[in-house]
Amino acid sequence: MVDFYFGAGALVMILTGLALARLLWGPGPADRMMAAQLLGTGGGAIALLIGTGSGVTAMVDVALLLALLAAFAAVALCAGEPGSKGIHRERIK
Amino acid sequence: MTMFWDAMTIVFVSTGVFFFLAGTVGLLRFPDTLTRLHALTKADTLGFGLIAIGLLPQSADVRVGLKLLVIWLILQFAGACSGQLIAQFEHRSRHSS
Amino acid sequence: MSDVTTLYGLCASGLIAIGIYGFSLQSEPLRRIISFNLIGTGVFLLFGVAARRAAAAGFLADPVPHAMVITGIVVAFAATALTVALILRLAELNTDPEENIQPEARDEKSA
Amino acid sequence: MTAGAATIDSGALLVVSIMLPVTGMLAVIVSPARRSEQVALVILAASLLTAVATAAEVLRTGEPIEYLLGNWRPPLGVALRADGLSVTLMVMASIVLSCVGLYASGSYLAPPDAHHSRSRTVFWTLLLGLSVALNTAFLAQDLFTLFVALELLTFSAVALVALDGRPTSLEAALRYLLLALAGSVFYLVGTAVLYGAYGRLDLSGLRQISRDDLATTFALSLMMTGLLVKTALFPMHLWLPPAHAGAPAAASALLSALVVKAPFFLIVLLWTGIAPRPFSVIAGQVLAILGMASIVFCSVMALRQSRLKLMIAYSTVAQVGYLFLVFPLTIGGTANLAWSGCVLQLVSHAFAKASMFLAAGVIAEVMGHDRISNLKGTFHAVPITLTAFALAGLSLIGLPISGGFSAKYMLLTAATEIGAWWIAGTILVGGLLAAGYVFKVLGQALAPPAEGFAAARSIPLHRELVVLVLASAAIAMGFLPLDPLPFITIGRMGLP
Amino acid sequence: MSMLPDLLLVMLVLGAALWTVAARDRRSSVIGFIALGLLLALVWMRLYAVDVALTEAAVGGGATGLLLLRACARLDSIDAGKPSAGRTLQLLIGFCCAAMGVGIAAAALGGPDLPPTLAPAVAANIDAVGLGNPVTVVLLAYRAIDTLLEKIVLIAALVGVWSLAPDDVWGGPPASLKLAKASEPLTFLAQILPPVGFVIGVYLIWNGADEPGGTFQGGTVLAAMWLLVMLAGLAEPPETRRALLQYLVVFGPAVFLISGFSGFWLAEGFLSYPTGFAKTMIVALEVALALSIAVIVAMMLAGPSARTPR
Repeated sequence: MVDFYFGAGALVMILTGLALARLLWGPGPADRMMAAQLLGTGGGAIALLIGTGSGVTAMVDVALLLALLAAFAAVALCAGEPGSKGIHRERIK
Repeated sequence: MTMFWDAMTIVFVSTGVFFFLAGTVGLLRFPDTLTRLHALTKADTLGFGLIAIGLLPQSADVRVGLKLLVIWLILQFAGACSGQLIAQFEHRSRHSS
Repeated sequence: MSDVTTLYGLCASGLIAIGIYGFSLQSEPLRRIISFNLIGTGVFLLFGVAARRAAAAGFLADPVPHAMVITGIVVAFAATALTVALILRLAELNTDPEENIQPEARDEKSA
Repeated sequence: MTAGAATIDSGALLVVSIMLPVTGMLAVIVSPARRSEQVALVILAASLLTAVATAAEVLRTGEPIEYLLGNWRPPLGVALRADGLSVTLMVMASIVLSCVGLYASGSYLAPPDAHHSRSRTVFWTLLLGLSVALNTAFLAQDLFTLFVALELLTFSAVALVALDGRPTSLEAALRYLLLALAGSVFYLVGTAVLYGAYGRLDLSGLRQISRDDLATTFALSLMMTGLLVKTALFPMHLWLPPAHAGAPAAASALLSALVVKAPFFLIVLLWTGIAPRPFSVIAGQVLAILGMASIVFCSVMALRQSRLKLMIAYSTVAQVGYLFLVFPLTIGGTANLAWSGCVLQLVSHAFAKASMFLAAGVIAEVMGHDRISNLKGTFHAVPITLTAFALAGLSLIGLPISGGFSAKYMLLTAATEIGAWWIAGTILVGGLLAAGYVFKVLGQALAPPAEGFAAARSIPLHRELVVLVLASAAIAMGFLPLDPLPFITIGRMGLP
Repeated sequence: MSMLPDLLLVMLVLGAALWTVAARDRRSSVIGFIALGLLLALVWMRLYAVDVALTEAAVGGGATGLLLLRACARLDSIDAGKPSAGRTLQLLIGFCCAAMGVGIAAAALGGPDLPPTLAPAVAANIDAVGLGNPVTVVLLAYRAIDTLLEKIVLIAALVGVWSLAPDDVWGGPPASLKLAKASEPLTFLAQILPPVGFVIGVYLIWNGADEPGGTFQGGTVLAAMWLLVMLAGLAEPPETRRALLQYLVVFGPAVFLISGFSGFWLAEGFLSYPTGFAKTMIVALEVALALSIAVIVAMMLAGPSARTPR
């Protein structure tokens, strides 16, 4: 079973890695925000699989935190996009 | 009995990984942002859910199992909201430029 | 198991090397502080590798370095926050030279 | 049983000397701005008393004081340890901090026409932050705790540099912060490697088991490099002059007198405590060569400056260079004399440099600028301050009778006795160059004032007196006998 | 087979690091760094350091990420980056860094066959403290001084951040975090997620005594949730001169200090805990510290005052 978890984990990792590369190259801000979402789901899945494989029960907590922060990161990315919160723009207006 | 649960885990996790595969393929192949968004949020959230269900029988106690479900719920909720956010963002930036 | 720690040890060294490269070549302060964080991450990973190699007494890893890494991460965060605040204030001063002259006008705008 | 009680009492002194300023920091944050100064001054006075009491205890018993925090024995726990050298530095730091506190009290940071509570609260909080960091650096016996102390030192110092909020100060602060962070991260790499090799980071333990192998050598080189950046030795000194010159005078005094000394102290800890033999010899030579380069190069740079504060800042790099000459001099039979010279240089430079920066602050306020070429009439306006400046200058040059003279004399004697003529020569050249830059200022300042000269602002007497007290302290160090100081070797492991 | 995920993970980590350094624009670099933080959480799990994994996820992915992203948004209108160094210099420095990496790897991995460890010492003394999580025991008992000083470092950095406010707005609230493009989904998220996050944060703090988790992880989650509410515009950052805020900032460290000094009378000295009460005291301490950490982290991210106090 351990091999299965690790294998599945490795596969998800490859897929997440590929998607991540795509999004980092992606043209617009929306792609970048998707990267955050992806890291929540993909990262969470990898954490669960690898954690189960290595017998670390607390991996659920890591996955929990990753899921929670993925939502936060999507919002943070909104905050980081141009025009969303430039103090200078705000003053010049 | 463990055999049965293990088999269930293998089936669900494999299906989950398949959905991740689908999501990634969609992301790599689809032409524009909104369709990519569609591929990613739907497929990955589903994939994660399946993996979580697959791991349920393996969880050490009820608490761990419960947490697995909570994670899935959070991801679904966050996925829905951030999907909306991203779509709106994209929409506005298209119309402003 | 030692193979895995060797692998992560190499990863840590790689992170440090990449971080130092970025830190010494980049001119933009924000990029430099990110590179600093890369070096820091590599160093913490070195602690982690040492901890894993030293697993004993029923622990899967030595907990003392883990505690140090947590402290280190907090300190690195504080450093990043202070640097970013400095960068932003400097940028603000460089773009608005009249900054300190018309506080009231600015206030109305941001209110 | 009574003996046990006595050690607990004296150990508590070490805890108090770190935790008193911590308490002060927290109190300043929650107290209103107008009270922050009083709170801080009370804490500084109490810290000074604690430091003196600790020194008295060490001197009385002739033994170091040791305290196990939480009663956990190292390497699991962290020990505090006060020996002759560390209490000397603690007393020095407390004196300088208290004097700077007195100087800054009253009107200095609170011009009546501006919102002054910002610089007030920040200054006093971070002054106490420096005090926490310095005392921890002098007492803690664990490489990781020392790392945390170094970071606290950096953050407090950086914010002090940026205190006046001008773009140039902020730029200097940013450059300082980035380099200081690079320094700490190098230090931390070495710490990680050492933990991997030895599984412990307590100084006394590492001292006993340190081996001469690749890991140890590499780790120590990295740590020392990091610390050299922080202490601003040539050629890693470029961040220091703008940072020290851009800060408000009171902060510059602390930065030059104290902040650069803590990393030097850590280098001494590593070099005497952990470094294995063949490595320490080579490292000692390298450090001394860098020290000599600092002395010559930065003295020349100081000579070429047109602004007073920049000149003093370059002089700091040069004077810190003298400290590094000690390493090769400890090889021969004159080790004790060399160490005494080094410690004396450290302490007297702290007093002299603090005095000089504060004097520069007074001069800048009185004259309205700090261009050296335009200082005519300064003596006329602030005679006490200028006297102090001259006394501090004597110590920097190394003219008798002054702490600087005794220090350089001891180093010179030690150097000639082991035939290190290159070190002896550098000491003499450095003295000549220092005379050049000090007299350049004095020559201007002693000249009669030009027609229509008027002081821009009058200076409260207590501030001028503080400057004089610090300079006199630097001079007074010269009355110590020119023999090895027995006090600094109490309990110092690794010193002869 | 068991090495495969590790190998992939290392490649991903190094890839993200290279991206972070080499990316053309600032924002991509920051996102590479956030991705790296989340990947590192996985690495820490593989090294059996779940406490660190949680910290890395909360800080690297969450707090530092938001900090850097907001900085990007604010810097956008300012500078476009300067020309980089010449190719020869790049190669030279690259070579030096590679050599350094090899040196560090050799020094760190060439250690003794039987690595020295403090794990037995931790295990032998853990019963005296009575907690199940060895990392928490190290942080709050054996090396409590580091943890206490770390809080002081945080406070010094916070005062440093605050000190960058212009004189005339000192004591006022930081600039509003509200997103210009705040919208319904965001508001909805900011209403639903914080209660969940609050529970998770409290759970992490509470759980930290016996299982992975602890003050900083929990505190950061709490801070993140507060920030989320502020980003959605449902709350504004408080004035930095507010007494309540200042007391919250010093509350945790003050409790730590008092409990440390109480050791002189109640136990065997500074920072030691009375037998039998160690666990109670440590859990109480963790709660107090987490509260302060949440406030400090959130205020650090919000930045210095930008508007005049009322």
